[in-house]
Amino acid sequence: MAFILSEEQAEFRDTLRRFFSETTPSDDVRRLMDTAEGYDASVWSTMAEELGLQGVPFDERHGGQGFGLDELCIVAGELGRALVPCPYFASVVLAGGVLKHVASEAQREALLPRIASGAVATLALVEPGQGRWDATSIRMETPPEADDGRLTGIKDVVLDGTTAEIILVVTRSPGSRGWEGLSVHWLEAPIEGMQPKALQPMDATRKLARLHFNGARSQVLGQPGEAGPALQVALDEALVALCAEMVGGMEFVHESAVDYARSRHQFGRPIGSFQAIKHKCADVQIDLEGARAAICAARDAAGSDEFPLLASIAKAHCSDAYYRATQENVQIHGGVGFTWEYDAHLYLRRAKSSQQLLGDADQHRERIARTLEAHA
Amino acid sequence: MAFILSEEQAEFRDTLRRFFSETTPSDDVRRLMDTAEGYDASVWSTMAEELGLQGVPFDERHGGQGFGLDELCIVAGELGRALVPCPYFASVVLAGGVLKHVASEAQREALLPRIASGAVATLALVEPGQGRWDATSIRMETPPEADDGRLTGIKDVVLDGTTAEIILVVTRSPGSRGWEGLSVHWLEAPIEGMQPKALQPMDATRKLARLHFNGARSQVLGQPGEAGPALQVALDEALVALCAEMVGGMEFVHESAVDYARSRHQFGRPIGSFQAIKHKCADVQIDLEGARAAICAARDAAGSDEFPLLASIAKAHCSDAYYRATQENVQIHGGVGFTWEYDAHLYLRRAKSSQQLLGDADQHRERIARTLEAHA
Amino acid sequence: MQRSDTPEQAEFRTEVREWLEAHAEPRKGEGDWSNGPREHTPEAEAAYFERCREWQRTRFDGGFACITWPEKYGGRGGTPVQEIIYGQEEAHFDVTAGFLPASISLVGPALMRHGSVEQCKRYLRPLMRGEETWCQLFSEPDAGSDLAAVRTRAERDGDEFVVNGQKLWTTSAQHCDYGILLARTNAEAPKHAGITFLLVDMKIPGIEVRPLITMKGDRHFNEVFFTDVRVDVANVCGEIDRGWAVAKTTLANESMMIGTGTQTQGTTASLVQYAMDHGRWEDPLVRQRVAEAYVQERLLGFLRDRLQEAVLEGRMPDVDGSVMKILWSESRTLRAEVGLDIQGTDGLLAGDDAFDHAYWQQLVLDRSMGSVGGGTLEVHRNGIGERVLGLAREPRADRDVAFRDLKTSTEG
Amino acid sequence: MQRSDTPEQAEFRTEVREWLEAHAEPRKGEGDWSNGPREHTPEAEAAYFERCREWQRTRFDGGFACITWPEKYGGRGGTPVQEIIYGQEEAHFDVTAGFLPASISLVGPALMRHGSVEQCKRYLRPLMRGEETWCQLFSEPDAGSDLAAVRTRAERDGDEFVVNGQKLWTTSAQHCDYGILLARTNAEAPKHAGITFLLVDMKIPGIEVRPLITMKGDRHFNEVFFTDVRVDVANVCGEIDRGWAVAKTTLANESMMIGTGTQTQGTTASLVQYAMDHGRWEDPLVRQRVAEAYVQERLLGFLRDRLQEAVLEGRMPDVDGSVMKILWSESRTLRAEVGLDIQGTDGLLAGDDAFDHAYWQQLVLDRSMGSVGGGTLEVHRNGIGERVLGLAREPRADRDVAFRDLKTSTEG
Repeated sequence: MAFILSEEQAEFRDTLRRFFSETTPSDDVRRLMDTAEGYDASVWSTMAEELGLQGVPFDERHGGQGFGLDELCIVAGELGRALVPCPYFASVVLAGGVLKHVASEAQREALLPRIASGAVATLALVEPGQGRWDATSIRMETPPEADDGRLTGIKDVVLDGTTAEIILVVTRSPGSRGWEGLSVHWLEAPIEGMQPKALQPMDATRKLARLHFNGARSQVLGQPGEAGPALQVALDEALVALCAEMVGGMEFVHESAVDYARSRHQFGRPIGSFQAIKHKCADVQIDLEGARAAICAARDAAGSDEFPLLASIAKAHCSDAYYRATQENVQIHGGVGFTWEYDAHLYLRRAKSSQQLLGDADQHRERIARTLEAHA
Repeated sequence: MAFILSEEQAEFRDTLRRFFSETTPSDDVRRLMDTAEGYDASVWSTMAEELGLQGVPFDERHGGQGFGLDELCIVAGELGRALVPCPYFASVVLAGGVLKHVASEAQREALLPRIASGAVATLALVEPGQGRWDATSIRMETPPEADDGRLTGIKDVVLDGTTAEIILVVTRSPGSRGWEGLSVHWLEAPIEGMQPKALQPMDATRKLARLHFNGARSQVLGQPGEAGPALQVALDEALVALCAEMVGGMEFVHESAVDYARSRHQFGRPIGSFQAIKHKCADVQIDLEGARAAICAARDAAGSDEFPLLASIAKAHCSDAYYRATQENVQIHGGVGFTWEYDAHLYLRRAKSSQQLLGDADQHRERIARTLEAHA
Repeated sequence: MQRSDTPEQAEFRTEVREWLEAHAEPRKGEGDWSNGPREHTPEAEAAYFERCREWQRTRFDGGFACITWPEKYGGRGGTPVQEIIYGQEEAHFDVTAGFLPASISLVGPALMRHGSVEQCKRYLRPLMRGEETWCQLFSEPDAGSDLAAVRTRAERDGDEFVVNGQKLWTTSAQHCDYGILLARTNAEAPKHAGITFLLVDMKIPGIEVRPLITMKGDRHFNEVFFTDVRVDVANVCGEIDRGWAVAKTTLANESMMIGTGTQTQGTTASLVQYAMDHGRWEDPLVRQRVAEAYVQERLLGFLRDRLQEAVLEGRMPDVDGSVMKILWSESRTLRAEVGLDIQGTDGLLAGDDAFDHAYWQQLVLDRSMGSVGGGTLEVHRNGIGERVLGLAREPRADRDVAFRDLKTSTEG
Repeated sequence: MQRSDTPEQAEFRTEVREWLEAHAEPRKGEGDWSNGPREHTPEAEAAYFERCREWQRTRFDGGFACITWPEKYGGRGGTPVQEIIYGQEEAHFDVTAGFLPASISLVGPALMRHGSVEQCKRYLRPLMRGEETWCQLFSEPDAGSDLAAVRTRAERDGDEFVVNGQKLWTTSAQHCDYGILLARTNAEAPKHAGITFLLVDMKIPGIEVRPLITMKGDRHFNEVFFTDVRVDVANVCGEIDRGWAVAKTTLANESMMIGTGTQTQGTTASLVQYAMDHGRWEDPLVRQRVAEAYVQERLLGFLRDRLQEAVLEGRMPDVDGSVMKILWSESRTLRAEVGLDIQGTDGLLAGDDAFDHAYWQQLVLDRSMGSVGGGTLEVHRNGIGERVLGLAREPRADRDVAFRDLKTSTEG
């Protein structure tokens, strides 16, 4: 994300870019994506201990750096650019965000410092057969109070679900609908009554799991049945961070395509001098400038009434824009672009899977429409 | 439509092309579109009397030529190519088609010879507020049998509704739904209890009217309440003829754009040598070959079970393909393309209005989906 | 997005607002005169043009025209920040100077940078005050995207040039007093090297202006014919045969302006209302498309905010003009299509029979102007590729060749 | 569309059907061996290739390989009509010769048209029978869309050429016995004029084949390295330095074949079933997209039917190969995207965790191959513009210049 940064922010970004290019070059990305845990534990702890990245969005009293969404977007952007396989998004952005907004102060004090210092956390939300990343269609039931928070059911496509030790699970009170009646539970893995099963992901740089709950005990975060509004805020912030991550990747593939169009010659000319190629690059540039502006607009509106709408606008645009950019990158590279050894397909896979993450463009357009309807 | 014609058919097409270029050059199109009736009565009667065009699809015993959908498509294609303002589509294709399929033999004998010899007829189907060309959402009620077929209600966007003397009106039996319970009524204008009001059309080469019914007497065609299936066949045939008309226009604007791209020079080269222009032309060519093939496939399947599906495929494709071709034509022509005096906008208006006629692409895709569902 | 003004900015904003309240009526809605001539008749268009002139004069006299221009030329000597603040405030009032500010910022910088002291003295003040209005005589039948291919000849005859040829797409020429003219003074030189930039009185003999009617029916553009028109060499702006450099000063501003104009009419919100009123809103396809149009519209707005914010905060804007222009054109197209499509069969109508007085039909017809006028979208995509991304230009067949030896359409 | 055969055609169809019933199993479904190797391991791919060879031999011995080729070369001397009928019937059986028919129709016509009598005698029959398999050594790192830019050198040394260089995108090279090679024999001549077409034994020393893994994980393509490989001048096909003419015979067939291959898997109908099973069918957006994909698929089918019908009825086909290729690629892309998108979050998965063993994920990754392999979509759009519509070619910088003086990527 290179769009109106303060000097400190630009320096922070440059530091991260150097750090990831040294610690996680493409070869390491490929090595890590073939492992079960999917990340390099020593890089992960350097990120926490030396750079303090896992604490970026948390208050200092929670072991964090006290930064805002701006800095979180910078980290996400650089992770997306270098395609660093690690549980940052699941742990810091998703679970950390939910804890920040939903948990009680005592729970935040207990959990956020652990995440900030590198404990892996995640959020289990989607359910099998649901087919969409959508909190309002959750069916897993909140257990009765007398029941020690014993959870039953299945959660699907849980990011880093086999490696996370702190797991947050969203359930709903029987009979409730939409954003009403939602609760977030917290449990520590491994735990009796929960089996994680690794799923094969199309984008191997982001690990997925299915969690089978069979009476695992949990504690409710904050007030039972009342997590909805705070959960929505947390998910909207995660949406903006995800968009920043996508734009980080988009910038990389765009630069890569433009470089190739400049240097590759066919028919005695650089291929970038042909309008078919030049206009593809121009279209990605237009998409990219729009994406950056959308993220900045959403980021700057954090906390305001317009934030949910702007977050959805950003995702509706970035979903398709990033994927298109990765396709054009492959197409501009011609044959080279679709070899296994060239990185283009890793970004294409990431872009394709990011389309679904936190809701696809259709879902966000529907949400935008319903917001417009409410104001009409 | 230039796609696999027999020698006789090709000759027929060439005759028509010559005839319309002589009788209805662009200047006449512009003159006629500014008149209230919207067509040249003497050309219209030459079409009927000398060329027998208004009788093309009718049996010889009904004063027709006994040709099939193939020849009807050829006529429609040439009318679309030259953008001839005349009530052919309303009269021969729509009303004539409905009479052929819905009316009793006695009614056919009474009415088809009149249409074949140049009487103007039309079909009143759409209703205000309905917003779509869709027989299933008709609400105007079939009057009780004792009531002399007295019609009450409003029909909207009736093609050539102020000039037609034979007017067919679709109604439904109270309580019926979908394609059930439909009746087609016939009345002769002018008639007490019906006020036609001319509407200003965006595409001035095709006249539109709103008809207010206030007790006008009518006769039912065929059996009351049972017109549905036959009406559907008639509308599907009209759909294919409409697509042929659209492809006729599409061929014209495509040729015009390609000619311009060949002869216009900028930067010391023909503009067609620039990929941005060349690829636009290529894309229209691809659309065009697909459109021709779709029409031929539908035409060849007339009478078979697959006909409705193929008719919808043709419309779903041609709707957007024709409109796109007219836009590219304007864009390739640059400034010249958007002047009033250049014909590009007449075709653009026709293409835009043809998108809605007999149902837009969304409606036909929905119908295709429902057909696939039925066969799944 | 609400920014907080600095104290100086707030003070200026108050000054502007008070002045506007004293001189103009607040904006009311669709019926405002400033939304353009209501009818496409020559009379209505001329009356509208007069009101635009009047407002330009009022603005100038109030000290709010040409805010950033140097005081020595009659400008305010103000900042781009003040220009933006003025624009933000003016948008709340039923006033417009129409095409004049655009025309002024095409002519003014060329004069100030390349014109003689006498030319500046003679022309700048009446230009800024809207007393004398100017048109741009650049495009020709064979010089569209390839603007340097002008064929209109200016042949030297003593102290005069004799001009013969035809110009095209001249905005508002029928209402203008003067024109800036590109004419070929040397056909032996390569294409870009034999052009001269002339200041021409539109009322002198031999100039004939013929309005061109666009596909939506207005008289925005004109053809202008020159037959043995005599122009004094004193009216050369810059140097003889070096007019392309002057023209480039003019062209640099043009696409930016078209891309950034404020769009107050036809926003997506009014589509929502339409769809709800007509029972189309429950169609998820309609909601998707309206949302898509809305997203595009907001993206453009975000970029415009960024651009203005950069200026307000004293940074270099990081948004490219061609990007703005393409997004503007595409978002307008999308909105027009969605707006018309959701009307279903009602969209077949025109004039008073159509919804919103056929506003959406007009917008659909106008879309082509948006994607050709001010440079075609193709030309702007080339610009992004070459200027922003550093991709190689096309091999050029028209450099280093005498203009008279170049291939043109008319020979084709 | 069912056409009625002429009596001769019906007779041939019966002959084919009876022969197929005697030699093959009927097609059953997704699990058929002929749908391709089940796993992307070298062993599975080699085993699949062997089965393809076997079926090619069976076909040839039955008289149904190379149906239209002249009898004097070992073909059936049959008609394109018979070829189409055979293809229609074979499609009902669980058999395929995989890449061999494509490879055979690239090599065969070049040999028959430009090869010597000895070459035809030596190579044609084993080629047709699948005993000796052939790969196409054309593309290079710097010669992709611009195929004539080959840099692989073949230097004359007595009765031999010494070949050095690298080829790329060589389909199935790891399984092939021979290759057709384009090599530069004269770098002083213009690009198209110094190329020679050689027949090369892939087993001789100095040739190294390295499989290239594609983004979806298969070993469809290879890099082939030549180090001092000695090829007898007797293996020149056509004339020395005139190999481009031979290459063009080969290229003429290539894009046509890729565009017209029968697509039996992944048709839109299976998407309907998926959406219905997963409760997505009631979403109108899903129905729209499935219908859109279906329309594209049918359009392609209509064009293919037209093409075949034209041949069956003895007319010139009026469908262009590049049109077919682009429609094929675009319809495949659309189907892939729709197929994956309607799976929602299930689409995030791969391998056995994914629906249809990740068939749709593979198709999405494969789409790029469809829009680059056999000529990029851009090259085919140029082709339609120039060949079909008669638009001017780009100005060429690479004609009439000695090859060694041309700019290339590696210098960039």
